[in-house]
Amino acid sequence: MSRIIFFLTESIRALSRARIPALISSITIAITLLIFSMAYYAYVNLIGYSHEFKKQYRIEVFFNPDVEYRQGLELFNKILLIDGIEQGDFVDKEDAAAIFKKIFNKDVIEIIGDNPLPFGGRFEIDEGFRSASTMNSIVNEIKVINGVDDALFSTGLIMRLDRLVSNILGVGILIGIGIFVISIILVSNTIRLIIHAKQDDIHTFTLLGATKLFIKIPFLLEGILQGLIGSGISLLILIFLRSLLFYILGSYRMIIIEPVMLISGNIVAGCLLGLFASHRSISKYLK
Amino acid sequence: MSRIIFFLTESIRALSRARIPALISSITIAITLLIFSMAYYAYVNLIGYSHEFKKQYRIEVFFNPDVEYRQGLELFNKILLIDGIEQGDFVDKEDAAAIFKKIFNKDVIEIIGDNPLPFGGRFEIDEGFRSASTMNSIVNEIKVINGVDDALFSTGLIMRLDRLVSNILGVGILIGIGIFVISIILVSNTIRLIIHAKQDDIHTFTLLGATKLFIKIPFLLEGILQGLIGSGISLLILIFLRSLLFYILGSYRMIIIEPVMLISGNIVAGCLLGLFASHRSISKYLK
Amino acid sequence: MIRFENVTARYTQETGIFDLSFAVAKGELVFLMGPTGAGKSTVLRAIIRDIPIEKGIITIDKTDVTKLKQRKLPSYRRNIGMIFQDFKLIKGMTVYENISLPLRIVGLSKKMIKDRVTKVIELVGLKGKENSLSMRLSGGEQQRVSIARALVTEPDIILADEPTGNLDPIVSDDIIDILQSTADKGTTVIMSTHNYPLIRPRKKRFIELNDGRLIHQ
Amino acid sequence: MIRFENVTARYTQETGIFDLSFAVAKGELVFLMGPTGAGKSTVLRAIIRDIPIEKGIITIDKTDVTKLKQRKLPSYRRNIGMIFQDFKLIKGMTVYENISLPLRIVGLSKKMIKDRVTKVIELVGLKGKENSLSMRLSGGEQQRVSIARALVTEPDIILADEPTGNLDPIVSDDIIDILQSTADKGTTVIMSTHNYPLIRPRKKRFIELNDGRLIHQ
Ligand SMILES: Nc1ncnc2c1ncn2[C@@H]1O[C@H](COP(=O)(O)OP(=O)(O)OP(=O)(O)O)[C@@H](O)[C@H]1O
Ligand SMILES: Nc1ncnc2c1ncn2[C@@H]1O[C@H](COP(=O)(O)OP(=O)(O)OP(=O)(O)O)[C@@H](O)[C@H]1O
Ligand SMILES: [Mg+2]
Ligand SMILES: [Mg+2]
Repeated sequence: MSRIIFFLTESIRALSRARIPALISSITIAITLLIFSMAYYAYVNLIGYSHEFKKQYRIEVFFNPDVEYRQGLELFNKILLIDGIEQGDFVDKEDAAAIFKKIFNKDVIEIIGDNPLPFGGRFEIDEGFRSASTMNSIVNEIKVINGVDDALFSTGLIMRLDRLVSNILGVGILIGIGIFVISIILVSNTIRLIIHAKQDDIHTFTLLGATKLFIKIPFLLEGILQGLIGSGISLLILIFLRSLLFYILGSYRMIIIEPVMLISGNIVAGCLLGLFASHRSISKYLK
Repeated sequence: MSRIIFFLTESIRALSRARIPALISSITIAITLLIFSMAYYAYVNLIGYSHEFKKQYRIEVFFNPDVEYRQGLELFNKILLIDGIEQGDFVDKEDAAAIFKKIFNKDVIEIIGDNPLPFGGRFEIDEGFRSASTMNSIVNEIKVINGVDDALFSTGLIMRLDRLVSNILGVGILIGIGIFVISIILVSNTIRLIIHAKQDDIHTFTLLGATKLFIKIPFLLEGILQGLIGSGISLLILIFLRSLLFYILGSYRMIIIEPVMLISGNIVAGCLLGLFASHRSISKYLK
Repeated sequence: MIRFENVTARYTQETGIFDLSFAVAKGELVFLMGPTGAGKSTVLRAIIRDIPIEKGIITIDKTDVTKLKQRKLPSYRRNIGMIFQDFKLIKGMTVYENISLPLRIVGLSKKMIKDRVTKVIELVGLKGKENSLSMRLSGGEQQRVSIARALVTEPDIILADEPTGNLDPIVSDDIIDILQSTADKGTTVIMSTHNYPLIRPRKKRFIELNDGRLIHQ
Repeated sequence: MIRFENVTARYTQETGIFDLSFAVAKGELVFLMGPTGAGKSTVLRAIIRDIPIEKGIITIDKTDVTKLKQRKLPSYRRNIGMIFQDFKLIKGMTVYENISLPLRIVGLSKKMIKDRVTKVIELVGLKGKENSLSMRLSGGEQQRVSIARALVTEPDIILADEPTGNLDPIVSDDIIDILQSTADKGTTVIMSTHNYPLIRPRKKRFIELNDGRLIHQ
């Protein structure tokens, strides 16, 4: 116990004496954590954004032309109960005519004197069901309902969105791994340089009979402390960026990561980074 | 001249003697350049992607119902000549009926016995004109043409795309600046650590009567050399990543940055980074 | 007891020590003499296993230390107190911390460390400098710290490499007195030096080297 | 000529040099004596402007060097050859590179550098070691490199801080002979040392310090 306290006070003292190297490696860790946090934040928001974009996933349903208003409503409610349907709009003859007008710029009643368009519905899809394959099975389910003439969704758009989202997710994971590897390399390099400058001292320690563990522990503790300081710096910057973001994009809807999770994540990741990097580096000088 | 050669051989020798620090700072520069290049690559491709996406920018034109086939074709060709129109499809009565069928799932002729739908056209827009405002002015230009009943484009979608693209561009520029600042900090920090370890030597140099410039030059040259090595490493990795990308996404269309530009960009940026960072760092130890 | 048998340890083809054989008894104080570059430091570094030994055997008591496994080295070295020619102080540590380092490596209690360190600090005349950083000391003070660090563990062997180069003759003599008295208590001491006038009056055994070879013992 | 007038330079309240006044004539060789921590190195560091001077005036020839601007320091220091107590060699450079460094700082041609460096290398007895890295030298060899580096520029002033601590008496005497002969050619030399026996036979003027104060000149 007293040894642990000794090592701890020792490494705090070491840090305060070699302030520049300690600060530099803390900054490197802070930058790493910052990039981590922002990448994670961007990732979470991208997924959120893509979900929002997918809100336009819609199934259009046409009822048989002989389906009357009341029967149409019944069909509409029946479809609403199908798994995967989030909500829907009932499309009556007038709505259909309006759509016709919007597309062809002609009044269908003016042309034919009657409204030949059928009742129908427009349904939005639950988040979990927004992929081409699940929507296909929903459509098939709707089609077999008595009184339904046809159900359609725009496959092309959805396929494209699907592809885009999975591309982004894939690239995101790749980038994540890349950032992770690069972080470790950068932090290791920084700490390695610090230890490189101390190799004479390390040699002296071994000549005095110090075991590898005895030499390692202070460096590992220093690494952890630098990780702590680094996570502190990164959190300060993150808080600043967060307020900045709110200030600039005030009205914009952004998914904010829970503070508790962000703070604990940063601290844990910082300490692990510092520990791992200093372990890796010191081991190179203690063959 | 001989002094320059002297300094150069000197710094090459210094690098070869202090291999680990030199390698570490080269790696840091390499990572920086890698991130730069990839960010630039992603940026170029995103812009390309957004342009491709924007291909769906279309203006729908409806002619008066009394416009006959030949007159319709004339109108169509007239519109094609308008600035900003890239190409177009002529929509005849049959096409319009097909669209009607697709949307309402009903045969218009079956319903009315006649095809009341007008001729029209569907026009794609030149890249340079793909924004809500320019499209609006094109539409107005079309509308005044004799025989044109109406011209429409889906404002909402275009607005949304416009916003998305400009968001991506804005965020991209922010990220670019961020990467730039972080790169400089990281490379400076690494080189600063190396110089920090040499501060005793620097002090000795000053005691021997060396001017600041004399002390600086070798460090600057070393910085440039490290930049060169770093850009070499980053180019090797980029070439590897490029082949990997081709292998994975073979069929996919990707915008590849010109090799000459990539190579020269990396080398110049690497040297500048090394030079700037070593200048910044050495200046701190030569008050 | 320290015994060299035909020991060769080289830096380059012609520099190092060659085919050295000699012995130092337990509790003996022996001087290692010879001009610059003779190989005095190399002999001491060979004993502490700081350089690879190419040939020959170095026996301490009954163990052949050239065959010691890497992981046995720490405990072996803890029994040796070495005063390095270039001091090898930890720059960022104070005098107290530097001197207490070997004891902390052994794992002594804080109180015992304090007792012992205070004693040697007084012995080498560094009282009042305990809390100075070692890089803020004069040359002679640094050398004293190095001496104190070697004495503090009360080791079985003391290897003193030119321990008085930065000290004046009176202090140097005091230091040799200290080494002599530790030898009298059973510690084997090898001290390298060029300072013939300093050791001449002591009439001690000396081993003389030149160009890495033994020329007198 | 070097003249100190009531010079005070402190590290802490009680350490440093206090109210020192003395003068050394041009072409004179003077010894600076005193026990460890007396302030010998501090005096020499004050002359080369390596520490801030709190009070007093240091005049060299006719200029008050305590008032020299920062940007005048390089050319001022080029006229001083200092042998540092801790050598201050550039570890990563060879013997040749270390010794030629002051000449390269001055900007001499490659050929002239070679001539001069070869000469001093022979003078201090380092022939054959030209291409050794300075960290791969014995203590005495390192000290010789430091001496050679101070001599190579043929400066107006030589400040030798304990230049013989790692050399044997015969070589030490040779070094002092070299310093004496440079002094005879007009160079002002101040050499700090504790080695009374070494300098006693020379019957030279000496300045003695204790606790940072002059006690004899
Ligand atoms: N690390 C090294 N690498 C290569 N050669 C070395 C190294 N250390 C010492 N030498 C050479 O080995 C020889 C013996 O060196 P050593 O340090 O043993 O001499 P020494 O007797 O202690 O001299 P000194 O009295 O000057 O300290 C010298 O010629 C020296 O140049
Ligand atoms: N950088 C420093 N910071 C603080 N105190 C110092 C520093 N350098 C030296 N001192 C102290 O100043 C005093 C004089 O030191 P100085 O180096 O001048 O002694 P010296 O006469 O050269 O001794 P030695 O013969 O041991 O080299 C000593 O007490 C020393 O501890
Ligand atoms: Mg030696
Ligand atoms: Mg001194």
